[in-house]
Amino acid sequence: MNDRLIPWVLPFTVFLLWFLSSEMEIVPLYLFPHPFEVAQSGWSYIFGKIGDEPYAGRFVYDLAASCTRISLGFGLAVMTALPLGLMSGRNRFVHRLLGTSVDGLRAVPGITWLPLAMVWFGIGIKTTVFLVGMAAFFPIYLNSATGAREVDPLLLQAGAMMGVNRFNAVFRILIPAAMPSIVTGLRLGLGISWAYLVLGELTGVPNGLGAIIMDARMVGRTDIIVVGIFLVSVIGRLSDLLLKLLLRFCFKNAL
Amino acid sequence: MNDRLIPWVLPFTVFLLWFLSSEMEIVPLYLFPHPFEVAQSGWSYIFGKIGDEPYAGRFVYDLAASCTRISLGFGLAVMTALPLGLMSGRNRFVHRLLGTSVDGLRAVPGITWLPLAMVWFGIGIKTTVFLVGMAAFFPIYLNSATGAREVDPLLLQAGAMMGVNRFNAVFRILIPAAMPSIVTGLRLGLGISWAYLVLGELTGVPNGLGAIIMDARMVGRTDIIVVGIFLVSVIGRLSDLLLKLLLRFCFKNAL
Amino acid sequence: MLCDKNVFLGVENLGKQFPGNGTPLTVLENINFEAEDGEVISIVGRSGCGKSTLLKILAGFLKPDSGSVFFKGSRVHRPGPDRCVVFQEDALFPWLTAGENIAFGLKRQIRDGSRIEREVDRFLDLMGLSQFRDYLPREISGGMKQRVALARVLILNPEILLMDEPFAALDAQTREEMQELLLELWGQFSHTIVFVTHDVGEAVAISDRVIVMDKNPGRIKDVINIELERPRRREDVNFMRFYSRLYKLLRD
Amino acid sequence: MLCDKNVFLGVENLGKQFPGNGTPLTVLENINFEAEDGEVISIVGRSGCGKSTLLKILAGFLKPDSGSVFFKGSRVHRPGPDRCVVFQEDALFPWLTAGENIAFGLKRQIRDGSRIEREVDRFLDLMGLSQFRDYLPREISGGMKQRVALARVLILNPEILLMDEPFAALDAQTREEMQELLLELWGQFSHTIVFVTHDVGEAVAISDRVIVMDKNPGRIKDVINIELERPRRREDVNFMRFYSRLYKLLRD
Amino acid sequence: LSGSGFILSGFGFILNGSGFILNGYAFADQNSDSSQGKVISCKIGTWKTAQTIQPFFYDKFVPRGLKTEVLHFTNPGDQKTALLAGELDMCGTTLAHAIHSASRGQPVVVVAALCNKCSALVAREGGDLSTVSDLKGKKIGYVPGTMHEILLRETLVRNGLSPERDVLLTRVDFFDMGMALAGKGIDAFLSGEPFPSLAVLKGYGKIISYPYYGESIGTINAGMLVRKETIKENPQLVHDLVLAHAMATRYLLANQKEWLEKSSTFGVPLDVLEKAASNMELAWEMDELFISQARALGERMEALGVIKKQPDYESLFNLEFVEKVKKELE
Ligand SMILES: Nc1ncnc2c1ncn2[C@@H]1O[C@H](COP(=O)(O)OP(=O)(O)OP(=O)(O)O)[C@@H](O)[C@H]1O
Ligand SMILES: Nc1ncnc2c1ncn2[C@@H]1O[C@H](COP(=O)(O)OP(=O)(O)OP(=O)(O)O)[C@@H](O)[C@H]1O
Ligand SMILES: [Mg+2]
Ligand SMILES: [Mg+2]
Repeated sequence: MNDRLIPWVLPFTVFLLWFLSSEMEIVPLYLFPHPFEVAQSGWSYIFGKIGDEPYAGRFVYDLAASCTRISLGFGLAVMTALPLGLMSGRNRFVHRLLGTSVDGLRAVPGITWLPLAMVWFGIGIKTTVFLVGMAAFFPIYLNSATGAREVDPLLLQAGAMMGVNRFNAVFRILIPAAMPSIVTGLRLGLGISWAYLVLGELTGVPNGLGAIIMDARMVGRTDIIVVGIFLVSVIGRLSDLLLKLLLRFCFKNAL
Repeated sequence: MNDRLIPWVLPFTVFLLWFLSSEMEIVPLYLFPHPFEVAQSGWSYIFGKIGDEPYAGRFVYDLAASCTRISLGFGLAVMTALPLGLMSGRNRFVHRLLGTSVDGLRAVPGITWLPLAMVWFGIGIKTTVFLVGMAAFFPIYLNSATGAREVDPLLLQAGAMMGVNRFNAVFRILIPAAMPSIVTGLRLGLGISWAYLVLGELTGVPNGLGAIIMDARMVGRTDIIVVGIFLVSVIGRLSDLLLKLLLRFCFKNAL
Repeated sequence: MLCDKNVFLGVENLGKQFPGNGTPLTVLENINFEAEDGEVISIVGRSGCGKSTLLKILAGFLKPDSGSVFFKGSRVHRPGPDRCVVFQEDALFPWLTAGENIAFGLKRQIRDGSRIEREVDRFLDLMGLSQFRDYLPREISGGMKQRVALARVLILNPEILLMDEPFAALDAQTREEMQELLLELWGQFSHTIVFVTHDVGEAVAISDRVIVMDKNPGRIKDVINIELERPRRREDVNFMRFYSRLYKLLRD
Repeated sequence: MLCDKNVFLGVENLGKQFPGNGTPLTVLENINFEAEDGEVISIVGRSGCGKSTLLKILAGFLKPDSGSVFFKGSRVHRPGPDRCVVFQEDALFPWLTAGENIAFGLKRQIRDGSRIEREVDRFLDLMGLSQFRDYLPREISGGMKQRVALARVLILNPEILLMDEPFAALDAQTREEMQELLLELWGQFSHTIVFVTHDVGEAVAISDRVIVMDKNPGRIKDVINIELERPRRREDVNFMRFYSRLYKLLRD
Repeated sequence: LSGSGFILSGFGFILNGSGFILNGYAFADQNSDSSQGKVISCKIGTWKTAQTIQPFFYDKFVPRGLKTEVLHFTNPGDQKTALLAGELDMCGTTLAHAIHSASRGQPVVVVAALCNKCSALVAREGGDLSTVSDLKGKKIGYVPGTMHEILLRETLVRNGLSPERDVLLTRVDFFDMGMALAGKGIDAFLSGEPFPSLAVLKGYGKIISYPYYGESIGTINAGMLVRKETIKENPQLVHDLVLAHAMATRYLLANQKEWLEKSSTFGVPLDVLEKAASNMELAWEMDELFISQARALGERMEALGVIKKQPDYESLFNLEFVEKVKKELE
């Protein structure tokens, strides 16, 4: 089989099953929409003229808004989780200081932060960015800690001997050497950022892919929800590829 | 400073800040409750008599219910994500087959699965378990794939030469050798299982820690939400420790 | 030539290529030799001449591109506990103690826990490792690790022992001790041994026969029978003679 | 004895212990020696006698428990590019190509890109690695790796070169080539070299002085001056004499 | 609070530190004296549903110099938190939520009604359920702590069924009710529009009862909420908003087509809304009857244990603005 086709086997199978079960009405159509109906809603959402239908034509604006929020939230998470994770992987004191707290907080449902975030940051983009960042924080933190812990001390010694100071050692040695783990963390973090976008856009922002999914849920528009799932997974996959590309560009041994 | 105290520095600092800002009413008490009020609500929730107050005494039942659901969901995730992740780490075909789909689905918000899950599984524990398992799937999958990919082929050859068949090699060599990554994945997965519990318990189940948090949110009981955050983080941390202990017991080189 | 069914280990017209950048790299070409039961054969050659590759084919880890390996009359397809390898690199399981590493292969063969215990004890004793039974690999020195690696395959009582520069990372004294230990064990168990080394002295000290390999492509340059009584002494004139002869062969 | 300010490298009453299980393990005890500028000193001793530990203290990676190391009159505290180490293990940065590994240290010292390029080219050439500039460490053979490791410190023009069994994993021929290369470079740059080895031949071949160490605890057993003209030939009778003398010293 | 500290304060620090970028519009708009001629804007919170649509029309009716920005929520709890945090000047709320909040001593005041009715008890189409009493032994979906829970219990009790013993109440999120019913997870639910109409039109549900009982809770449903301090500090603003609310309500009642069309831009098909329209009553007026119905609601809530004590209804409901506006409009 052509190698480039393999990734499409699974999505295609799912589509086929869905199509057949819709055609044969195994599941009633009011419960789960027909693929063509979903395709139509999707088309209208992406290419329609604003005002024609409830969700028509909003896609570009939603995408732009969501991408901004994701970039900010994910960026914030990287900026905090990566240094803290690396430190906690290399330094017993930081590990003990943060470990318990982070491990506890990891388990806290994102949605419970919403009321608190609203008190701290008000409604609007700051709360959104906080929630998205919060979600991405943990996988990045934990994976970079694992990565940093397992860096061969010999490499750090070699660096020190060649005149790398402690600060530079982080960028020149620690991060490249821990890269496979960090990449896993970043990819998980980016994925979960998208997944938590709905929470971030639940309240107080007028647009965004998360907002539209929640709107559709509120009015029971399953077709739009499926469109949302589809779009978010495509965009999520694209952003994952982008991240990988970027990392491969910056660090040769990253995957 | 006493080593055993370090992990408590942060929680204590936060508590102090909270206490002081409550005492000085920097944030109005009706907006964010006083720690004592939260303590009282927590006490009533845990030790109160059922019926005394809205949430009194429900804790043990909620805990038992949630723990069951978490165990089932997390167990399901481990049983699917671990083998798939290991396979995709070792086998290019599986990797190509699953990679794109999994990376796309990772980005899909948990809540959008709810309508679909209800169509597939009806309401009740099956849907809850599915959602919890879905959340835990991705970190376990991705981390065990990373771990498996980086196992030294020499160890597998050594095993084959000593008469380990392919099936046994997974348990005797692949898993132990990939353990540090797998542990990170399992810990992230367990954490996120707890975090997704609220979603799982949003619909169709009568009790549980997630259910109570969502009920409290619906009626705006910030004190109960804070109690929920506290309990979930403590229980999350405990389950994390339990997991680590279990893994250390089973595999010596795991952390 | 069809390999004679009565030959213990037969290597026939073996060839192996690796896909290089563009043109495939011929690593082994037209390798032929036979080994009798209980013989010690050394393979010497410069770095990169394909010694490890040959050994991996003998073990069944790699498939040759042409020719084949026969073991007791049947073709070698896959690895198995009758042809055990002591690797060039450290290949102990880092999560198992010395004792558990030694028991590992045996557990695949027999279920009887107490018999496994006894066997492990015996081999720990033989290797002088009794004290270190419960140490993890990272807690013991390089020489000890190699002894564990040797013990974990000897305990399986393999018919052929394939050793890939097992003592290269050891200091001269430890290395000689290990050579003596190996010969002692060989005296007891009389396995067939195929021993890869780049140390000419080592080859002369332990082998019945030394196969000298050429590089680019890897093929057999010469085979030398070491007709020396055991135990051999390095100070011996005959030892020196073989040593110089091999040394010169390799140099050219 | 207070270390004479004029001594190039001075080691004084050095002692080092590691916390063992319960009782601390004394690894080094009362180590004293001096090295002149441009001298080649070898340290030989059995596995575990503390050679690597001593070298790490000289490099500044480890703190001694007693005594101190003086370098050009001041105490050694931390690692630095004036005292470079070629490690026993492979310590190249796996994510950098051969060329980038060699350029790594130099980039910390100078900013001028084209000068770095030129220097790297020069050292690649010197090491016979020009072809392999853009290869990652995992794509080149063991001998090449050690040459890159040597080049990446030589390019920094360190005053002392600390080498921890750098050629142990190489085959005899490659090893001798590397020894010759080292001496050639030493002829050009005349660094001071402290060379740890367990190969007695190697020690005799390259050193002005050989320090023989004892084990448990590690201390200096003897110091032998190798009064042989360079280039030295292994077939030489005097070479053999020093070889046997050292060999016996180690054996006892 | 288990060590949320470092990360939270770290996040907080960075978020607030970069406030210049992110703030943009967040704090630019606290009310000042509207007589100064410059445009001030205020924020209103509401749901994106047909029955709570009035705030989207305020801009047509507010005096010059005042601008409104509408933020939409899915949950009354979040809305109230935003109000209390000063992020909103006014927001919609269900009366049950307002009573709950006031009984906990929070400084909120209901200044106008928002809508009435909007509830319905729905059973599965084609099933053997046709009256409330058929519900015996069935599984009914509800959302704990809401108006609809109270109404459901009221309905059951009035039909001689014990909510504890005779039926099985099941927690289901609002938005999942339809799915749960269609998927046979539950046999009936009591929920707000448009879900009942949606169920009917899609063909999996039928309405078996509207839970309105004039002599007790009646048809009251939701109101507009402000902070106490807003009334004290800026009564003019509250007045302007209530006036706009009243005029918007009257306008929409008079122009049902526009109401439903605007509503359908929120995502619900127009035919569903048309079907639901008769069960949705936009409102703004409040009177003593309204308050007494709210009292009845409060009593049910206390009996159920949702609240521990009754709120002070006098300060929870402020009829002043409604009465003044009523005069002005006449
Ligand atoms: N997996 C592989 N892919 C491509 N080339 C390989 C592979 N394995 C080995 N080679 C090449 O085959 C040649 C022989 O390698 P091999 O490891 O057999 O040499 P060797 O004789 O064992 O050397 P040494 O003494 O250094 O261990 C080398 O040129 C090497 O680069
Ligand atoms: N970090 C450490 N912690 C505890 N013990 C150590 C540590 N490093 C070395 N040792 C012990 O110190 C002793 C000397 O070790 P060292 O590595 O210096 O020996 P060596 O002479 O370099 O041996 P080799 O020739 O095998 O490299 C050994 O017994 C070793 O177990
Ligand atoms: Mg080899
Ligand atoms: Mg050493």
